[in-house]
Amino acid sequence: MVNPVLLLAVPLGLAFLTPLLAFISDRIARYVPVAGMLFNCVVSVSLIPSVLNRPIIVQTGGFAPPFGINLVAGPLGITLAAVIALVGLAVSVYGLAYVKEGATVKYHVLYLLLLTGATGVVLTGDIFNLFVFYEILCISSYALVAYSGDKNGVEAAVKYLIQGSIGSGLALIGIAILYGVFGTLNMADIARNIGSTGILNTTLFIALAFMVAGFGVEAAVFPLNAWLPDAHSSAPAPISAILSGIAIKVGIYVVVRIVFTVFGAPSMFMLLVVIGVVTLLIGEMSAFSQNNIKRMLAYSSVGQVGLIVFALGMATTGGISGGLFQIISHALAKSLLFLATGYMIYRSGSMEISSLQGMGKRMPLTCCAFTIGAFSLVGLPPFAGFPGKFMIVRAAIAQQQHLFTFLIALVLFGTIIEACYFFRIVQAAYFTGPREEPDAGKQRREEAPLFALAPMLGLLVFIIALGVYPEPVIRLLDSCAAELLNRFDYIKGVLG
Amino acid sequence: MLATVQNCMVIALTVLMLAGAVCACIFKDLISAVIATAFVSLLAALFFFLLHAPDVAMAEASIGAALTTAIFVIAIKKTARSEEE
Amino acid sequence: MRSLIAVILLAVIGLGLALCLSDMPFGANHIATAEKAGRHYLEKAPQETGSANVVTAVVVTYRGFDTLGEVTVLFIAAIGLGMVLYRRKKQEGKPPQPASFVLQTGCCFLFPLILILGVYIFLHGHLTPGGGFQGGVIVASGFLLAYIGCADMKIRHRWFEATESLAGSAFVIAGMAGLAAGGSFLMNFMPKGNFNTLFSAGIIPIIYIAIGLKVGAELTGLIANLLERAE
Amino acid sequence: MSFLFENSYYIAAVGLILIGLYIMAAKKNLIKVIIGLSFFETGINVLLIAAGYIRGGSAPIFSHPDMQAGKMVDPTPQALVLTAIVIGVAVLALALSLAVRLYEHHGTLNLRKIRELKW
Repeated sequence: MVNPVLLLAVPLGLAFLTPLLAFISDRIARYVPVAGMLFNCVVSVSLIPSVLNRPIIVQTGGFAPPFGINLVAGPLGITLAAVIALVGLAVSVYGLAYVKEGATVKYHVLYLLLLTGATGVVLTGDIFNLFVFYEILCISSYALVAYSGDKNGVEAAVKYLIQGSIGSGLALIGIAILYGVFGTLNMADIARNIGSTGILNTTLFIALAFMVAGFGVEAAVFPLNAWLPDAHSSAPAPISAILSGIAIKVGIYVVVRIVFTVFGAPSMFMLLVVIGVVTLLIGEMSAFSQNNIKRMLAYSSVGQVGLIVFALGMATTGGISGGLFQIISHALAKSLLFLATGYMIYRSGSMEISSLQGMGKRMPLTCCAFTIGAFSLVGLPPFAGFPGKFMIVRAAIAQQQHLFTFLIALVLFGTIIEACYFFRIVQAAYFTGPREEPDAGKQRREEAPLFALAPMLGLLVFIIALGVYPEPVIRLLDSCAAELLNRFDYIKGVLG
Repeated sequence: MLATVQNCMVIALTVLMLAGAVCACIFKDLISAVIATAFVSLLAALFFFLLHAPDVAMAEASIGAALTTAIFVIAIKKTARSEEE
Repeated sequence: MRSLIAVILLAVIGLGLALCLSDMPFGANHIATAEKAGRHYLEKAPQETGSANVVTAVVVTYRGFDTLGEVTVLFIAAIGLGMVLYRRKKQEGKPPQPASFVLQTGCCFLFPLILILGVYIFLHGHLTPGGGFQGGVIVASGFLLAYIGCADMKIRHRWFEATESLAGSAFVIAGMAGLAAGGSFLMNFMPKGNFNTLFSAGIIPIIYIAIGLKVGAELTGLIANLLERAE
Repeated sequence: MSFLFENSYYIAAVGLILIGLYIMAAKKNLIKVIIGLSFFETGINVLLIAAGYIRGGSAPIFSHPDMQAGKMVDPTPQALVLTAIVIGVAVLALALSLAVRLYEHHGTLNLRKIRELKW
């Protein structure tokens, strides 16, 4: 069996070596993220069967958990690591074709480090180590948003950096309070000290509030998401795909891990549900009113975050595994959408939705990928979005409370809005003729290059496979939900 | 007696530190504001030393008071010196 | 309006902090029992790691994984800064006015001394206060001085990038060696040597040398990138 | 008075955090905002170290053979703060490089003016 620490050590080592490789040839350096993510993909998928039996606790430095930093490779961590590696692999292949100008080697190094940070966050079992990996993720994304160096990119990066740093500072205050109270940083040890009463005293409640507010910035839940539309729409296409597909999910993971495992605070669940629905409605309505396609996709991510937080806040097995399924399907579909949009914008030269008219003829394959991604996001069968939404609706109805019936009605209303704006684009791409400029050079088929089409096709295959045959993944996610709901198993697993 | 003197000194340092921070807030000239920032960092390093954290005091003195100030000054040289611009 | 909201938010944050701090009185012995991590480090670090400086022991071995992450953050900052300030064609700015003779001589005289101080600090990280980061920053400040003061000083980016890359890889490889030696990642697998002497504490000095070189090279490159950006 | 004696480190830390956040919220100039960020981070660091202090403790370094582990301050917050300081300087450097780039595009660092230029 492979040691899960390699999921972090190998990409880090590769990233450190890349500048040396670039002395030999820039071409080799470009393939480093592909190699790193391929390795992570293979290792994390191969670890899934063994972590389903019992989580693997990895020590670092040779010290037992409360004293040394440990990694917890449980079902949830490894599943998310596999999703990160999979989407990261697809997007890194896309990046080979898309990223042509500028400091390409630096781009690839930062890209690999961003994904390593994300993997570290989902695997670590120490709260300060989580903070450090979270910072790796955040700082590399601040820099990558400004990659193109144009006006909007730099301004969005500044906005993102300021709000993100306030968030991580608040989270650090929360960690400091926790350390001051308990004298330990291990998440399982803190959870054991907090105990199971479910009632937090003032100090702990304030610490929880600081940490949720701090990490919530990356999760982009409602009052904290002012940075998101700018950052996601001004970044280069592969980075938008990763930010929407991976970075937000990592933020949600952190919030959920802290609320469920570390604090075990049932009083927060209802808050999560309400925040989720509000975020969903605000995101979908803002998306509906956008004319810029990337901004529209960014706001749609806000809406999907709301849906996921709503599902996770239900705190039942069905709700959590539905929310996790939605995390996976949204990661696949939204990154597919951003990748497809990248070349559509590149060819049409504009981000306006109206400029996409006739794209269905100019770039049939890319448009087809976009359409399927959109269908999956809306939740049409037989694509991956359908089982996720279906599970969430079923879990909400199973609560048998009028409140949840009302909320799920709001969620479905949000989905209808989502369907409206996605169909507007699909209609523009396929069913309106090209604009009144019969310029022969502009009308010929200009498909995206092979290196960009291949990852889109790969993501497409996964979306359809998950939609047609979701059972194995649902079974995996059920044990992830069990890991989140039974914090005593987690504590016992780590501390023995 | 000695303890009281030390306590008074710490209070005086606290007042100085917060005053430095307020100065950095109200100075219109950015270079002055950055110097005030360096002063606050230096006092923070002194605090770390008084709290028996020499490693951190060293890091704060070399990073906060020296290097950060240099980076700030270089960046201000490349941009505008006055806050109003 | 905007500042009113800000003040209300600040009041809430301040109140929350004050409430929390009243729960942890200043100077109380919060690590009195043996199962607390801090107490464990103080009691066991000399035997388990061989380092006289407990903070170094915590930074490099007990929480070595954090340190790897921290080095990565600095690496990201250096690379990200280079990327943000990248421009396709190198523009030749007008050559800077040379400093006065006194300043030049002083800088060139101080430069090697500062370098030696930096190297001393990261070599003795396990014995005295200081370590890789502090030493690395001092080395970088030496280069900053030389760069500003000595007009003929040119920073060769390739050398610094190579140092940075090699030192970072050395850190990861030292970690992997612990894994290969049958233990866990970043394990202190080397003999501990005589307590409180230079050649002791196993891999701690090696890792601190790597960190010192890496931090020095990164910060120097970072400053050079900022300075060389033509106005 | 004894309240001040007891808590002056905490007061300094909380004061720095609040002043830093105030600067970040109220100031328009980007460099000022970054200065606020650095205060915020310094305040958090002082808070952490103050929380790790134990009355009557010495620095956690065994420089003499007769030093006792029982009379030392907590080393963990010091290790955390070392990490936090380095992360802080990384964020600061990146923020300042973005500021330089922003100035090249807009000719100003006034965030409100930049927002107006855009719309």
